[in-house]
Amino acid sequence: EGLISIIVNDPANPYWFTEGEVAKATAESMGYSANVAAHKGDTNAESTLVDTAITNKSVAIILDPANADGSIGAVKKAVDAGIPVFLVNAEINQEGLAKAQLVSNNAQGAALGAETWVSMVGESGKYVELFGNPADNNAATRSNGYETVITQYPDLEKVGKEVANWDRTQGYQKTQSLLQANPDITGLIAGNDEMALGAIAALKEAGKLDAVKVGGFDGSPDAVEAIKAGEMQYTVLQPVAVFSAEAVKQADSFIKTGATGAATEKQLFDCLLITKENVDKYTAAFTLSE
Amino acid sequence: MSDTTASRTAAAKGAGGFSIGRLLLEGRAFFALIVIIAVFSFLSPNYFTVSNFLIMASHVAIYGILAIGMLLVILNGGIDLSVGSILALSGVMAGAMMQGIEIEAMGVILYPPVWAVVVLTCTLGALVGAVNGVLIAWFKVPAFVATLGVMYVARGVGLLMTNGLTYNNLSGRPELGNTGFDWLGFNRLAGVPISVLVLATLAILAGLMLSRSAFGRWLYASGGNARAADLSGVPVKRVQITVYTLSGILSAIAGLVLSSQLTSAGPTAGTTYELTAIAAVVIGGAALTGGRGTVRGTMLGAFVIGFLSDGLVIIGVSSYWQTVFTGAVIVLAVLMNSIQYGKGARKG
Amino acid sequence: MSDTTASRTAAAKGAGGFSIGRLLLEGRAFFALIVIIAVFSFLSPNYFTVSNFLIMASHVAIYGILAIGMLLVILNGGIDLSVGSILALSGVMAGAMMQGIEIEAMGVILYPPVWAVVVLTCTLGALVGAVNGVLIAWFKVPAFVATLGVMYVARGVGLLMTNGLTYNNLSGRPELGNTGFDWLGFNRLAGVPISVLVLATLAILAGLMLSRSAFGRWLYASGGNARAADLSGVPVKRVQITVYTLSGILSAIAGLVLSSQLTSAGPTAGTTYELTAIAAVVIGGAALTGGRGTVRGTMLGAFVIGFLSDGLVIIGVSSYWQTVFTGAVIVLAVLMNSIQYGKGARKG
Amino acid sequence: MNDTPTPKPDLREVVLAARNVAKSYGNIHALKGVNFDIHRGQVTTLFGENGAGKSTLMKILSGVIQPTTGQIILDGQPVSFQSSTEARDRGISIIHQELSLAPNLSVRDNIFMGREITGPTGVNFAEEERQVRRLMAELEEDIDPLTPVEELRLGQQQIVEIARALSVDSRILIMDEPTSALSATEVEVLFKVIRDLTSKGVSIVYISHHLEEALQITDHAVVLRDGNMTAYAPRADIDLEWIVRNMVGENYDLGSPPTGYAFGDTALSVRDLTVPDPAGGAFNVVDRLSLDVKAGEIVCIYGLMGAGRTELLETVAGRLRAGRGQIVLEGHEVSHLTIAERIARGLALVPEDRQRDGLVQTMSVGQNLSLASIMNFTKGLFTQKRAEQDLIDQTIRKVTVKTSGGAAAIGSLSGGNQQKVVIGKMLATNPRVIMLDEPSRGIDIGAKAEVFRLLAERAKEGLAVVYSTSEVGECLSIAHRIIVMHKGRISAEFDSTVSKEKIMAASGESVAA
Ligand SMILES: Nc1ncnc2c1ncn2[C@@H]1O[C@H](COP(=O)(O)OP(=O)(O)OP(=O)(O)O)[C@@H](O)[C@H]1O
Ligand SMILES: Nc1ncnc2c1ncn2[C@@H]1O[C@H](COP(=O)(O)OP(=O)(O)OP(=O)(O)O)[C@@H](O)[C@H]1O
Ligand SMILES: O[C@@H]1[C@H](O)[C@H](O)CO[C@H]1O
Ligand SMILES: [Mg+2]
Ligand SMILES: [Mg+2]
Repeated sequence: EGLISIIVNDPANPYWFTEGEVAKATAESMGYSANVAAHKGDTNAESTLVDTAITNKSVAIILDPANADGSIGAVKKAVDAGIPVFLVNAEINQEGLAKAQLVSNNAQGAALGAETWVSMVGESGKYVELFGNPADNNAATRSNGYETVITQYPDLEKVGKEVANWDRTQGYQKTQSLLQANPDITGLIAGNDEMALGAIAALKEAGKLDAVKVGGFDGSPDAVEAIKAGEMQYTVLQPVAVFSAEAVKQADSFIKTGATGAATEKQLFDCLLITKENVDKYTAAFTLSE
Repeated sequence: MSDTTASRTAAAKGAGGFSIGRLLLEGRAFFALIVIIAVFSFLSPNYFTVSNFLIMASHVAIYGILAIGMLLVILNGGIDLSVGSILALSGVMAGAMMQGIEIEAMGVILYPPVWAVVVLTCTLGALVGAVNGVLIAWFKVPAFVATLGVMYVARGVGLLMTNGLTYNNLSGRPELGNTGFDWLGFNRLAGVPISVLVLATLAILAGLMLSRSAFGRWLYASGGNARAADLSGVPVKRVQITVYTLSGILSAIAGLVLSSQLTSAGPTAGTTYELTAIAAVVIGGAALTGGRGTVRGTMLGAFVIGFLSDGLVIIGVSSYWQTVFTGAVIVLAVLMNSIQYGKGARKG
Repeated sequence: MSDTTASRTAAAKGAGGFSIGRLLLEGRAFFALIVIIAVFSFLSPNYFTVSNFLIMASHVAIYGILAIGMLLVILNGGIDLSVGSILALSGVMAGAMMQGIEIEAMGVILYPPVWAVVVLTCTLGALVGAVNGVLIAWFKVPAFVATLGVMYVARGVGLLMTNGLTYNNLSGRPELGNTGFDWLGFNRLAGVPISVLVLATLAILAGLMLSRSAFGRWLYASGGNARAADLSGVPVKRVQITVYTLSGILSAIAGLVLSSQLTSAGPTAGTTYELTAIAAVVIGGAALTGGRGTVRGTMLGAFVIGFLSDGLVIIGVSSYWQTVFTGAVIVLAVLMNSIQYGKGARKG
Repeated sequence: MNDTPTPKPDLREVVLAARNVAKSYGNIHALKGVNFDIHRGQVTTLFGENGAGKSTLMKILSGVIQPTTGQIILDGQPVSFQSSTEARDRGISIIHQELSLAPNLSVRDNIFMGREITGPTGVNFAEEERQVRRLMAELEEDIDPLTPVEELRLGQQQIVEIARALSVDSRILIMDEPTSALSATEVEVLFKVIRDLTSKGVSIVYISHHLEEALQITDHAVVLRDGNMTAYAPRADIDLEWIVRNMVGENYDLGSPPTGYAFGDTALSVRDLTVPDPAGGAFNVVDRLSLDVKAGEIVCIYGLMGAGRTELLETVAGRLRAGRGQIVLEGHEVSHLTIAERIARGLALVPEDRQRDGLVQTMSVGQNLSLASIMNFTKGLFTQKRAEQDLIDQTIRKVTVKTSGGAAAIGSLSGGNQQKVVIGKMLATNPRVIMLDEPSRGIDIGAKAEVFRLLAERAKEGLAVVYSTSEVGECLSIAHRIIVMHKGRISAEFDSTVSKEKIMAASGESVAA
C-alpha cells in the first residue's frame, strides 16, 4: 500500500515509544509498511526526517511535532511535496497545513488532575510544581491548567516551581533541593510521570513520602506501578495509544477517499484519570479498558 | 602523541594542491564515504538519486559550516564547544529582527532589510566568538572551559530573549521591505540548494586561506608550536582571537541557514552540534593536538556523518540502531587510517 | 600551552600531602566554593544547613565519581566522552539483573544477589572502558573519537536492551534473596548518605594511587611526556588501557549509585554528564594537555558545580538564568586563577 | 659502498657489538651496514657529521628502534631488543640527544621514571630522594630533587638526564651529546664521573660535536659518514686533524673576524636593561646592562650557565619584558614593539632550545624555513608559491641543510640539521641585527664552520651579529669583540686577540682544562 513515515520525539521515553509502536502496528495491520524515526526535540532533525520521508516517497507522515512554532516549516515542506501530514500528541500553531492534529486534551486533563490532587492534598498547605520542557507547549498548558484549579483554593500556597524537562533524574534532584528550601510541603504536582517518579524517589529518601502527595500525568506503566504501591496518588492518562492508532486510520481514509472522516482538523482526546480505584483496568501500556 | 605519525602524511600536504591520487591515499574519510554510498544505494532505490544527494548535501551544510569553523579552531590547538549555542542565539537574533525591533522611546518598530539582518547576525556571532578568543588568548582560560562557559551563557541568553519560545514568521512582508530571508534555505541555483552553495563557497574560501595565505600558515604554525611561532613573529594571540571569531561568524551563518531552512528560529536549536562538528573534523584527519588537518578532510568527514545518518533513516533502521551505527562508523572511519598506516603508526 | 605555568604549582605538589596553606594558595576552585556557599547562605536560610549540605553532597557524588575517572583519563592526556553512556548502560544492566536473568535453555530465572549484581555491573563498566582503552592505545584512535563512538554505541545498546523503557523495581524481594540494592542510594551511615561515603572512599583511593603508587607516577609521566615515559620503560599502553578501564568502572559505580537513588534505571540517564565531569576536572586545576591535576582539585571542582546548581534551585532562580550562571561561574572560576598567577603566566 | 675498515684487534673484551647493521626510513638509508664494537671499561667516542647516523646506531644498540638488517651481539650472543626497557634490563642505558623528560614531574620522579622504588606503602619517595641527592652531589650540582623539571634551565635538565642514566648502574652507558648544554666546569665533573665508571669496568659510548673536549676521554674513536663507518682507531693513533679528515674529508676552520670594511652606525643599542627573574625570584637576571653593536660588527657573549645570556637576548627580541631600560634599533626605540614588529624592523633571534622555541614539528622543512619571512612573499591576500619555493631552496643551500627537500618532515632531520633550519629561518627575514643563542649547539664541526662563515659574510654586508656560546674556542673565531657576562652584568669586554684563559677567568670559571 505504500510507506507511512512515523516521526516521534524520542522513543527513549515510554510515552513516545508507545506512540510510535502503536502507529506502526496499526499501519502494518492495514497493509502499509512503516518506519519510526525520532527527532529528539530538534527541529532541524525533524526537518531532515521529513526530507527523508519525501525521498522515500511516503504516502503519509504521522508526526509528533518538535515545536509548536518551529515545526510549521517542516510540515509545510511535506505538504508542498504532496504528502499528507497527521500530527499527534502536540499541536503546531497554524491550521490548514496538517490534515489532522490529534492531541490529548491537555487542558481538560490538567484540570482533572488538579482537582483530584486537591481532593487528596486538602484545601490548604504548601506545595511545589515540576514543570516539563519549556519548548513543549504541553508543559505550559498543563501548568496553566493546574494553576487555574489550584488558585481557587487560596490556602494552597505554591512555594516553588522548577523546570525538570520531563526527566526523572532531574525530577529527583530538583525535588531534593526544593525539599531543602521548603521542608514542610504537603503536595507535589508534576507535568508528567517521569518527573513525578523522580520526585517520589527523593521523597522516599527524605522519608517524607507519607506526608507529601504526588500527582503525575501521562499514565505510564511505571506510574501505574507506583499508584498500585501507594506511592503516587494518581496519574492522568493520555490516550496516546488511541490517538496514534486513530491518526493512522485517518491517514488511510484520506489516502483512499481524500477525506479524514473527522469533522475538524484539531481533535482533542479527553484524558482519563487513573487512581488506586481503577488501576486494575490498566491492561496495556497507556490503555485503560473501560 | 599517538596520531603524530599517522597524520604526518596528511599534514605534509596541507599546503599542497588537489589530486585524485592523494585523495585515495588520504584514505579513510574518502573510503568511508564511498562505502556508505555503496551500501545504502544497494539497500534503497531512493538513495542514489540526484535529488537525494542534493537534499542530503543541504543537511550536511549546517554541520559542514560549523565544522569549517571548528577545523580552524582545532588547527590552532583549541576547541569550540559553543558553536551550537551561537547557532541558536544567532537564529533567535535574526528571528527577533525579522519580527521588527521596537524602539520604545520613539514608538516605532524597525524592520531591517534582510541584508542588514544577515550582517548584524554575523556581527553577533563574531562578537561571541571574540569573547571566546579573548578569554583564551588574553586571560589564558583553557579553550575547553572558556567555550563550555560561553556555550551555557549563550544558550541561556537565547532562552531569556525568547522566553523559550520559537520565532515563526521569518519570511518578512513585502510592505515592510524585509522579504527574502527564506531565500537561503529554500532557493536553488541551477538546481543546487543555496545552503550547499554557501557551504561550498565557505569551504573554498577556508581552503584558500589555509593553503595560500600568510594567516593560514600562522594558524598551522601556532597550532603546531605556539612558542616557536611566537618567536618567529607570528602574532599568536591575534591569530587565536581571529580563529574563534571566525568560528563564531560561521556558527552565525549556520544559524541563518538553518532558520531559513526551517523558517523558524528557536533557542534550543543546535544542541550537541558541537560534537558532530568535532567528529567531522577528526574523521577528516585533523589532530586535536593542533597543527594538522585540511578543509578537504573536514568536508569528507561532514559528508560521512551526514550521508550515514540520512541513509540509516532512509532504509528505516530504528533510532536505537542508528545510535549504535553512528558510533561504530565514527570509530571505524578513524580506525581504518591506523590500520592502513599501521606499520608507520607503531612507532608513534 | 597557555595553562602550563598556571597549574605548575598544583602539579608540583601532586605527590605532596595536604595543607591548608596550599589549599588557599591553590585558590580558584576553593575560593569559588567559598564564595558560592557564602552568597547562597546569605540569600536563603535553608542553604547553610547540615541536611542541605548532605543532600547537595549526595548530588555531587554522581558527578564527583565520574570526575575522578575523568581526572585519571585527563592526566593521561586523554578524554572520556563515554562516561554518561556507561553510567546509563550500567544502570540498565543492574536493573535487568535485579529483574532476574532468564536462562531460556534451562527454563529458570536467576536472581543474582546484590553483591553479584554490583560486581557484574562494574565488570561491564570495566569492559566498555577497556574497549576505549584498546582503541586508543593499540589502534591509535584519538581519545576524543574513540570515546565519542563508544558513547553512541553504549547508549544505543542500552536503548536496545530495554527497548527504551526504564527498569523500575530495583529493591529486590526478600524471598529471592536479592534485597539491598537501594542501600547505596537510601541509607546513611552516621547521618551521611552512603553515596557521599562512596565518593569520599573513591576519592581517597584515587588520591593515594596518584600520589603514592608507582602507577600514579606512570600516569603523570605518560601524560607529561609519553615518549619520554615510553623510553624510560613506563608501560605507556598498559597505563592508558588501565586508565580508561578505571574510568569505565567508576562510571559503572556512578550508574549503580544513581539507579539506587532513583530506584529505577533508564537508558537515557547521564546524558551530557561527561561535560559536567570534564568541567569539574578543569575547574579543579587540571590541564587538558595531560600530566597536571589532583584529586583534591577535582573534588573542589565537582562541589563548585553541584553547590552552585543546587543553590540556584534553592533560591528559586529561573531555569534560563541557571544556565547563564552556570556558564559564567565555570569561566570565572578558571579565570580567577589566570588573574592570580597573571604575572607568571605571561612567559608560558 | 663497502669500504668499511676491519677493526684492528683489540685486546679488551668486546661487550656489545653491531654487525652489518643497516637502518632505512623509506628511501632514507640512515645506516648502511655498520660494524661497531664497545669494549669493556673503555670510552668509545663516535664522531660524524650531522645526519651521519650516530644517534640511529645508538638507538639501535639501546633497543629504542630495531635495525632493518644486521645483528646486535651482547657478550658474544646475538640479541634482539624489542624495547629500551629490555636493553636496560640487560645493562645498557642511554642518554638521548633530545631531552626526554616529563616537564610536569619533579627531578626525583623523572630520574626514577619507570623504575620507581616501591615498598609496602607505595613508592618509597624518601629513598628515591636520598639517591637523587647522592647523584647530584656526585655531579656537583645543586638541584633540588623536588623541583619540577620544567623550572630547570636546559643545562640542568641535561644534568637530570645524566643522573638518570647513572642511577641505573648499567654496564654499558651510551651518551648521545650529553654536554651540548653544559658548561666547561660541568663537563669536567662529568668526565671525572666517566673515568670513575670506566675504572669500575663500565663501558661508555660518547658522542659529541665538541671534538677537543671529546678527545680528552677517548680510548677509541669511530667515525661515521653517510651511514658508513669510515675510520676506527685507538686513542694513540688519533688527533683532531685525523677526526676532521675522516669526518668531513677536508680541513676546517671556524674562521677569523672578517676584515677589510668599516663598521657602520650603531645598529643595536641596549641601555641599562634590567630584567626581573621570570620565575619570580627576587633578583634581576639581567642587571642594568648596556651594550652597543655596530652594523657589520660581530659580538660574542660568553658566560657560564645562568649568567643571563638567554634572558638578555630574549628580552631584546621581545619574548620577555624588561623591567627597565631601553632597546634601540637603528636609532628607534623598540621596547614597546611586539616580536613580529621587531622582526619586521630587522631584529631577529635564533633561540636556544630548538625543539621548544625553534621548530614547528607539524610543519615541513620548507614551511619552517619560510615561517618568519612569510609576509615578504605575500602579495595581497595570498602567498606567492614560486617566491616561497625559491626562498626555501636558497636557504637550504645557503645553510646547507641535509634534507631531501623542502617538503620533508622536520622530524626526519638530524639534530644538527634542525638547528640549521632554525638559523636559516631567521636569516631569511633579512635582518639588520641577528642574535643567536648558542647557535652551535649540536651541529657538527663542518656545519659550525659554515654557519660562522655565513655570519661573517653577512657581517661584511652590514649585518650586526650577536651570538652567545659556552665554548671559548667559538668566541675566538669570528667575533670582533667578546663580552663576558656574569650574574646578569657585563664582567669584561675583550677584543679578538684575548686569550682563552682571560675570558674564562672573567666568567668566574676555574681555568682547569
Ligand atoms: N624517523 C626518521 N624518519 C626519517 N629519517 C630519519 C629518521 N630518523 C633519522 N632519520 C635520518 O637518518 C639519518 C641519520 O640521522 P641521525 O639522527 O642518526 O644523525 P646523527 O648522526 O645523530 O646526527 P646529529 O649529529 O645531527 O645528531 C639522517 O639523514 C636523518 O634525516
Ligand atoms: N643572581 C642570581 N641569583 C640566583 N639565580 C640566578 C641569578 N642570576 C641568574 N640566576 C638563575 O639563572 C638563570 C639564568 O639562566 P639563563 O639560561 O638565562 O643563562 P644563560 O647565560 O643563558 O645560560 P645557558 O647557558 O643555560 O643558556 C635564571 O633564570 C636564574 O634561575
Ligand atoms: O505529552 C508528552 C508526555 O507528557 C511526555 O512524557 C513528555 O512530552 C510530552 O509532550
Ligand atoms: Mg644525533
Ligand atoms: Mg642560555
